[in-house]
Amino acid sequence: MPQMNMIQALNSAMDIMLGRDPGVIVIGEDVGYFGGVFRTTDGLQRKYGEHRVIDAPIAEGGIIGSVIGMGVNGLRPVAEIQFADYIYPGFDQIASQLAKLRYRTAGEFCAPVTIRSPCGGGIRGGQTHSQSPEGLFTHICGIKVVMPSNPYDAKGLLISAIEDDDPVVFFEPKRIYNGPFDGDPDKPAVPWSTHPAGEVPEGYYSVPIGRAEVVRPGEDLTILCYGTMVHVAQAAARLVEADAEIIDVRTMVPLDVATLRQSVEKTGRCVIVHEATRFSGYGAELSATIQEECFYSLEAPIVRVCGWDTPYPHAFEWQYFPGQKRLVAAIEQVLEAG
Amino acid sequence: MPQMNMIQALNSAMDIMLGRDPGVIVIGEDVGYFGGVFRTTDGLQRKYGEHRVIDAPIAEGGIIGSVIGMGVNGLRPVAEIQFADYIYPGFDQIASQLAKLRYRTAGEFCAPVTIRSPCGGGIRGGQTHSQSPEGLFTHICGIKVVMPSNPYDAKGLLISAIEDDDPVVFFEPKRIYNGPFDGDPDKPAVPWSTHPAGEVPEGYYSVPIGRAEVVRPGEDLTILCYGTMVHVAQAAARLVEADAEIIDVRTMVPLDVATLRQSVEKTGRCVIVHEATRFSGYGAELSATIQEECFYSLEAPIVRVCGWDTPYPHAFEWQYFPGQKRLVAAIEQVLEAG
Amino acid sequence: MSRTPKLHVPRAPARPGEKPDFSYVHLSPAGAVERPEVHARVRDMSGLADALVRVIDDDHHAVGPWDPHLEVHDLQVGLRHMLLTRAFDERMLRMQRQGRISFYMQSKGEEAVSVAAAMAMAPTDMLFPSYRTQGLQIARGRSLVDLMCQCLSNSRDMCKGRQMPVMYHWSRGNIFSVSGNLTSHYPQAVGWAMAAAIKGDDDVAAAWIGEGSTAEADFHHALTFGAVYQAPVILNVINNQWAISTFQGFAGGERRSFAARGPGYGIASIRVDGNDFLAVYAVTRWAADRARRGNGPTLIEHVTYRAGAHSTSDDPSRYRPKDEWEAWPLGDPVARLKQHLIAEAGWSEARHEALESELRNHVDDCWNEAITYGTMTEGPFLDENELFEDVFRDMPAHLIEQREQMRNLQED
Amino acid sequence: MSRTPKLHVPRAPARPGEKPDFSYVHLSPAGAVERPEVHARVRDMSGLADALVRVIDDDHHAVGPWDPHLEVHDLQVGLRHMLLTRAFDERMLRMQRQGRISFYMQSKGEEAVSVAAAMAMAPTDMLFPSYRTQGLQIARGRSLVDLMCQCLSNSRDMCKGRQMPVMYHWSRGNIFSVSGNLTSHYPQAVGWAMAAAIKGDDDVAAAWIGEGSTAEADFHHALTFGAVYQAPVILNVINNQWAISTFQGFAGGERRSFAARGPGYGIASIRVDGNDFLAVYAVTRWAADRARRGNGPTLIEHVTYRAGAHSTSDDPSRYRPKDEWEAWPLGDPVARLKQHLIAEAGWSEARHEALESELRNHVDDCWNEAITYGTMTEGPFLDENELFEDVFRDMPAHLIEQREQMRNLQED
Ligand SMILES: Cc1ncc(C[n+]2csc(CCOP(=O)(O)OP(=O)(O)O)c2C)c(N)n1
Ligand SMILES: Cc1ncc(C[n+]2csc(CCOP(=O)(O)OP(=O)(O)O)c2C)c(N)n1
Ligand SMILES: [Mg+2]
Ligand SMILES: [Mg+2]
Repeated sequence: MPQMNMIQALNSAMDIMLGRDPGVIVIGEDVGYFGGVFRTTDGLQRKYGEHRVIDAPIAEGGIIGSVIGMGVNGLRPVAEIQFADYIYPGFDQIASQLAKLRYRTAGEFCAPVTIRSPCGGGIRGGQTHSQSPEGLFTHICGIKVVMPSNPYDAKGLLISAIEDDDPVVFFEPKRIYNGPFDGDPDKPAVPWSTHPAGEVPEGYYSVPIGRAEVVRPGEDLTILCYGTMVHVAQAAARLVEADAEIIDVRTMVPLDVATLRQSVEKTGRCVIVHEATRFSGYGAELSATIQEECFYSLEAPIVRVCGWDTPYPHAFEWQYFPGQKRLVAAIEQVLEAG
Repeated sequence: MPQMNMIQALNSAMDIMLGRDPGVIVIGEDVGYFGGVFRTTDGLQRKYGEHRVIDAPIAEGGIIGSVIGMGVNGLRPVAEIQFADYIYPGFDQIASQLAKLRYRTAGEFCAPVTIRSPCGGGIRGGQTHSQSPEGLFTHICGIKVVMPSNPYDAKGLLISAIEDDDPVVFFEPKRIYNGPFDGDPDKPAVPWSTHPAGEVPEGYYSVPIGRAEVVRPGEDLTILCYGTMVHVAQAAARLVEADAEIIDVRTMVPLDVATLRQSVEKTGRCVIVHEATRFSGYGAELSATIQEECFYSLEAPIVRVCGWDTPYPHAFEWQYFPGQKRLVAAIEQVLEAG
Repeated sequence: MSRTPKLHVPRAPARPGEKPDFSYVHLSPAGAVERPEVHARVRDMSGLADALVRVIDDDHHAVGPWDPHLEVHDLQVGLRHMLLTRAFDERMLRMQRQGRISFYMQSKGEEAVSVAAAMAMAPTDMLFPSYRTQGLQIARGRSLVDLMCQCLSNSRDMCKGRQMPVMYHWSRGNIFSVSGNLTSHYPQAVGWAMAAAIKGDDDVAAAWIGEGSTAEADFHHALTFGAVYQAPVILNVINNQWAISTFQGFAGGERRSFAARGPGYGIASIRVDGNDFLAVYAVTRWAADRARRGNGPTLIEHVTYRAGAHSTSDDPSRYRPKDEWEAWPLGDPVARLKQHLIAEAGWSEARHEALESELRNHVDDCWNEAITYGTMTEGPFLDENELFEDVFRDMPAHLIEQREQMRNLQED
Repeated sequence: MSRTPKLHVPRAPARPGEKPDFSYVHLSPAGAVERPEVHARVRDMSGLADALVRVIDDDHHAVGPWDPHLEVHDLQVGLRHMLLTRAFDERMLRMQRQGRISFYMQSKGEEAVSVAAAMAMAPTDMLFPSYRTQGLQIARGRSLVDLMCQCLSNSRDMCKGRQMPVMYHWSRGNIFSVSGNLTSHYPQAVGWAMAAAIKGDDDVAAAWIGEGSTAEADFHHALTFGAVYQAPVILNVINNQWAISTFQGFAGGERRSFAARGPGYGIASIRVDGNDFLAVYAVTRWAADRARRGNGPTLIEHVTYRAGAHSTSDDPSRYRPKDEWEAWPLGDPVARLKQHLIAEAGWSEARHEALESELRNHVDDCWNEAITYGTMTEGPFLDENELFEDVFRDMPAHLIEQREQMRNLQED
């Protein structure tokens, strides 16, 4: 099977969908001639033409506003927001329009739009190239929110997102574009070709939206994570004595509660980890849900390990990043408790 | 003591601050000559002039962008966003700029801006005049988030917000502008003059940001609420056998964890109620926090009673609104559990 | 902070108790403005953004190069649509005052803007309405019963009770959904038009906003994207002088017309007498032809006056002279088309009155039918379980569960 | 979807491998553009938005009504600032390539835009910079060591390690903070200026963005608020032809100049040769005087060329001809001022070279000092506990607790 990194896998997903469906178009800042600042759309304009893979003015609100109109007119646009930190100028179009169009028209209008955006830190990007704003979008009813943790899922989920008749906000953890990252910045970079999920079929396939994945089965505690943190969690699990079950949430909305419940009912202990800031982050929803669903199974308080509640600082990203050490400490705390 | 409804109390807060501090200005759509669509700024332009109480173009992003600049230039602007549902065009200026300016300049620049905005439903306003987006703002580091539940607090907290050197987003539950509302739309409207918190001193006083208030002490369970829901919770508490402790959270950020902890450690049971949609709402943070802080005291799962995870529907607002019936059911569930 | 403030703050020309003053409205005589070819270059028509295209002159005759030379029949149809719009508005306003509907927004004084535009466009062109363009619906033949059912949130409400009154949509009639969020549909219309161009379709999109709404970000997004991709779209600004309580100066109208925003983007832009049915028709047709030929977008400012309150929640006597409308120099669009028909096409006061009463009866009949599908207080009602539908195409687990919770509670 | 697409998609005039083509750049001869009085009405100067104000002619002489008649001393200071800016950029670029700093953005080819503007304004005027206007800092006398320490995130970093390189701020020097969010400072500058006017101060604000950034919503917000309140602000657009990989046509530059956006709002607007130090100085001074007199905002488009890569993360050879800068019709601002000084003020190649090497040495000295305050790899380092400061003025409980958590972990 071919080896792809996450960028190639995402590129392949768009390539396949542009090929299969003439209604699919790709639009964003620098995505056309140049192929995107992360090269995710490399070669697509050459292959499908400048009417299908379109460079856009630097106006995130305009991009999202216009792709909604395109969606209403029968296309399936894939919009790239260059960095998740720059999605806010489009927030109103997402929250007030994209998310609510089907509802307010009782299903008469909808816009099957996918918004892709690289998120997360660990690339010395400072506070405007490192954010993980997924939590905000999960509070808006009417959009699906997805974040893959590996090339295989990235391609399969992006194809599902493009095919979905509902709008999908698709976050790509840029720290793992080129290889899995276990949270240790001093180790040499690992390419995806060394990872089983770097094996990505050339052709069409999809990974369903709405399903979490147990990436490591275990008995002693459950670690809920997604994106880059899936790899950090795996590394941390190797450092502790315990037999951790690691779940890659993958789809923040809709959330696969059943898989989470099953796990925590078994383990009775739960650590939630994400790179986004903690206060009112998505981890709060996970914690509240687990608490509601598994109260009688819980043997210890659920612990959240998250980015500190500050902007992402350029110089202190490794103090900020919820790395192995913090995760190990949390795991030990949860195991010792109760 | 004079009786004020919430609009008068808010008006009085601005009046006093405009009078005390020549740096205070008020700006927003229709706030000047007209005095605001809810009349909250009534009379202020006449009193302080059109340079201090300023009608603005209909551009929430422009209003917030410009008040940041005013704040940097030494003023203390109070911006009104006509409905909380229309705050999103200003989301980028709030999340990326207002919230982060002090941090990114290591304290060299800041903008002591207050953003007031009426929120919440129950006024047949449909999905664009009923939202409670406070949860979103609580996930953004660097802004304080406040929602009063009565005239006394409204005035005292707004004065604190205007005096605060940090930016404050100040949500006003419009359903209770004119009187407390216990969730029963069929009952005749009750004016604030019948309520102790409708007694509002004429002059300057403040209510500190960052402190929750126990509005009803009790032993059997804790109800966490804010805004309109404080009154619904009080009504629901009267309908059940139990002795509920009701806490008005008042300040979403910073959260008064100590007061919450103390209560739940005592009661061992907790119901969280807000009008905003449930998924990833502020209630999730409250639930996660309580779970972390009071795990060993909890005798039953924490239950959230919230707006359903849909847009606010015009015709079904009373099915949507988390009213007494739902709250009573949740209280009973929590009391029976465990 | 003791020095004299230098901030310029726009002032309304007249406030309650003062004499109406429309001296700021720049007028051109009927027939005076040139009509460029539809494929003319933008730079060769910059005057159009400041002039005022008018066709009906003071003697009620159609004059000048913008006269669309419509058939009498079409003029009568236009008049009928405008009268029906007004009759509908009047009825709904009354119903709101009686508490039968929760809210309403009338378009009184602005009927020509939407009716003439809808008639000038092709039926497959997509319209992105604002909340004050019910004339688009009526001119496209929408049943009044449907509109009324929406305002009643009753069992036949197209929005299934999810929207406030007047937030109509009509996919079969190619009319998009009215949004409560000002200007949000402007870039959406441009995107729709871009998609038409991508697909190679001939369809044109058109959108309407008020002059106050031009200050929103989406105005700029729409103009930028429209200009960059030369999208086949008509961007209409209805300058009715007021945005709730703030007069048009607060959106920047003190210095330049709203049409004048367009040429700076390289967009063809026209300022038109919005109360002149013929002028609105001609200008819209010109813009639609231009777009269809691939000559790109047009920005049209319709100069008109909001004769009524902003909405049923508003009381304009608090912020403007009560008699402003009477002083409005461009008159009433209905009266002007009527006079034109009398002057040129054998129309008469008697026929006019007969038509008015026919339409009023029609509106009454529609209302009586609409309420058989339910009112706010009497059934048939919508199924409240519908509250959970259409958030997503397929209902996810958490919504199924919440619906269940609601049902259980109802049963208690 | 089988029909021919009709969407207009702008095309860069030349891509890698093609011959540079700047025929689209509209030029005016030096001295050819009229200079209105500073209090002139906007409508009487609309030509300025399409013309190109230039002062230095092909023979290096200053000509025409916009000649600011600067003292030789001031010209030499300007040259020095530009050369220092370039030397600083070169050094920092090199340091980034060597991994000493994480990132850098140079302003090569655009030095006149910021240096001349800063010199034309009063020291109490507030500047809202973009990431490519380091010339503002240098012209206002900022110590290079301070700038370098910021890029190094070291113990003297004014941002305390919280920002990527080049995101400077300088409150004492009246320079606002560079934001990573394009255009966000534009309405902030207008608000700052509104506050000055409210307070009755005489200060003017000025802000800079790239031409690509004009598409953002905040451009429209700034122009609207600036026009409505006649704020004393200068809104600068640096049209350096490229926005990362997209040429200026994607921001709407194919049809009209960026200065042309202004007159439609009623804003005085000027297009200026951004590589002509004298022209930028003159135009900025004119705009600042205008603002200070209460005549409102000015929009200035500086026509220039981004000679280097967008940033150290960028490789322009993938999207534009390698030799584009050589073909750029407006030349190099440094060379042009130098030639002017040689032609008119006794400057010489020898003095120029001496100055260059003096400045290079100065930059070296500054660097050597800066690294004594720490580098990315060697101390002194910032205190990492600082990470929790300045989120709020006073640290709230949850941050105190998180700081405690971090400390405990470090101690393990
Ligand atoms: C984004 C947003 N901000 C504010 C409002 C509140 N609002 C509703 S209508 C209106 C005035 C609009 O005026 P204008 O655009 O001139 O349209 P008109 O009512 O005159 O037709 C305002 C401020 C809104 N609906 N949406
Ligand atoms: C809101 C936002 N969107 C996107 C970006 C990413 N970005 C950084 S610079 C840039 C290009 C800006 O081009 P221009 O405004 O012409 O300035 P120049 O780089 O040419 O000086 C882009 C797209 C950003 N920083 N902020
Ligand atoms: Mg209006
Ligand atoms: Mg540029």
